[in-house]
Amino acid sequence: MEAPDDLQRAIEAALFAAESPLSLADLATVIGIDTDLRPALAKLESDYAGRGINLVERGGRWHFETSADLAHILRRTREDPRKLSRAAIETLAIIAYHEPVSRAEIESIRGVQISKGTLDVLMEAGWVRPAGRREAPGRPLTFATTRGFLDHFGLQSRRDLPGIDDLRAAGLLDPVDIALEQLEVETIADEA
Amino acid sequence: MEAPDDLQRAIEAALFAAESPLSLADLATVIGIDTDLRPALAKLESDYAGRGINLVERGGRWHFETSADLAHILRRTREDPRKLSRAAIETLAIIAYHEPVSRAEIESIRGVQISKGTLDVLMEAGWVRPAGRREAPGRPLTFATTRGFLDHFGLQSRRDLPGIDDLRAAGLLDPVDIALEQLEVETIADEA
Amino acid sequence: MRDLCDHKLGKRDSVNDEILTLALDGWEGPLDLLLMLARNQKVDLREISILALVEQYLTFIEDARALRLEIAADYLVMAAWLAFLKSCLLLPRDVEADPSPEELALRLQLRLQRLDAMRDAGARLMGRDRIGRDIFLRGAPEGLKVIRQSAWTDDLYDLISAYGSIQARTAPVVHMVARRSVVTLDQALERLKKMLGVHFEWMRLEDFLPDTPDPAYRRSALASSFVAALELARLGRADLAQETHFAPLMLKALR
Repeated sequence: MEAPDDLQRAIEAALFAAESPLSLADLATVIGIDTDLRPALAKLESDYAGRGINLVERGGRWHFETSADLAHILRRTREDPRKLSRAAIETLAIIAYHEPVSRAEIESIRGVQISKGTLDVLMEAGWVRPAGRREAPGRPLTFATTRGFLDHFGLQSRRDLPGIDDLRAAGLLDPVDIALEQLEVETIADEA
Repeated sequence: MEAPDDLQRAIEAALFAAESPLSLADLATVIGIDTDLRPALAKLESDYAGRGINLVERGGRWHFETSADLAHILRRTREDPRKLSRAAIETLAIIAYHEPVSRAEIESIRGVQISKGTLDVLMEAGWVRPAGRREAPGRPLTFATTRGFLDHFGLQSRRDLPGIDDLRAAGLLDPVDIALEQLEVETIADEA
Repeated sequence: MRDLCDHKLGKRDSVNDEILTLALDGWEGPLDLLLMLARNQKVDLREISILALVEQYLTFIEDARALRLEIAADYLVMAAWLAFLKSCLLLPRDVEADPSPEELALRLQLRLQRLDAMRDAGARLMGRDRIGRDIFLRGAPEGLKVIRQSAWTDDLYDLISAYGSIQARTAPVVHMVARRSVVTLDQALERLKKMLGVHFEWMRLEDFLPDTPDPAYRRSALASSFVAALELARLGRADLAQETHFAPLMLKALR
């Protein structure tokens, strides 16, 4: 990659500063030169071939773009570790234990209404999906868990979920008063 | 200009795609690497030194820009993009060379009051910012320049302000009172 | 100086109409005008003759007045002050004067130097290669986007304990019975009847209770056995006796 001549430098700068790709005619106008720009463009194209930025032609127009293999730099995904809200994890548990289950059924099991965002969060996480309408009055939409749900929670199938007796044996049934207190706290928090 | 390595390519692409200059920390985050990027930046800086685009550092942040000597090609109009009043230019210079500096100090150098819009214009341009209050009677607010100021005027840091060393050496950045005292000391020394 | 005034008159533009210095609106105050006059001396500001400068300023103001130009007050104040300074500089030196006229002149000179330095600095700044005028940034940067994604940290334990707590709070009755072991009245009656059938002497109520390490269960048994004893006495099947308050309650079958 030898040092560029004045024409190449001018093309380089013009394409860099341009707000959209430039045709040969555009370039000639910008630079104010009336020669064939193709050799200079070809030289620049090869100069930049192995770099993080490439000079490319699309439909007769030229522009610089970042090299395709570096696209991941332009769009960086950042993972924020988060926990589901109490409402969300309970809703997920109910769906997992009772699927397919309608929203009204979830609410009746939880004993509290679920807000609109709760199911959205679970669907966005990829753990819950709509599972058709029930052939019942009002034809309510039902929900079920997904393959992604089983993967995330390390389950082979829903049968691996511990039954209610297992939960009791494991001491996972909180004393009533504590559970009720938690419910109250949650209701207050939801209202706030 | 030998072929860049992966790190150099990544820096190149990131700075090229960025909408504003990036600090070393910004770059490390974008690229997802935790090494000293300075050698790679230095290499890139020299790679681009003779080209139509240059890699520059301004106030600790890096960006690509077109080479200054190509201004005549790229300048779309002869109009100054930000036509400043003489009052604004002088005020900007006083802030840059004296910062942090209070409004009263600016007025004492210029010999006139600052009209209402002058500081506003400079702050709106993103070149001047309030820089805290001085621990002195009346706790006057002081002003200083911004990184945007360094960017716009192509300065790496305030040390690059044209002639600042000479002005300081000549005592021209000292208040009149201090300059007078200094003169008296010298006179006494001469007489002695 | 006349032509200077004419020049300024000709250049009076409406752009600066917010400035009150009508006749002298090319200058930003007396110091600015003084600096212009000083530069006209074409010498280094350190070598400038303050006396000559004062003369020029006063002449300038006189000319402007002769032309009946409106002159802002601060120019006149400066003129008065300079006239005073001039007289001080020309008169025999008053050793008592503090500050001395020389010092006043020096101060003025220093101020002019400082303003001049900043004016130069401003011009040099503006003359630099500036972004958007001489130097350009990338016209259409792709931008660096950060896509935030939630990494859920809930595990199986969170899931099943959540289900457990729903079950716990929605089925409280079942839950309570299962947890507390009690002796019902029927159970106590049955036990007392059986034991009274094989023992015929007085016995303490406590002796009828089942053997248990659980104090809660024992209390429950005591309470239900007491009620059962009262019931048996009412039915004429048992006799009750207690020597004094809080003495052991004695129980015997009635034949």
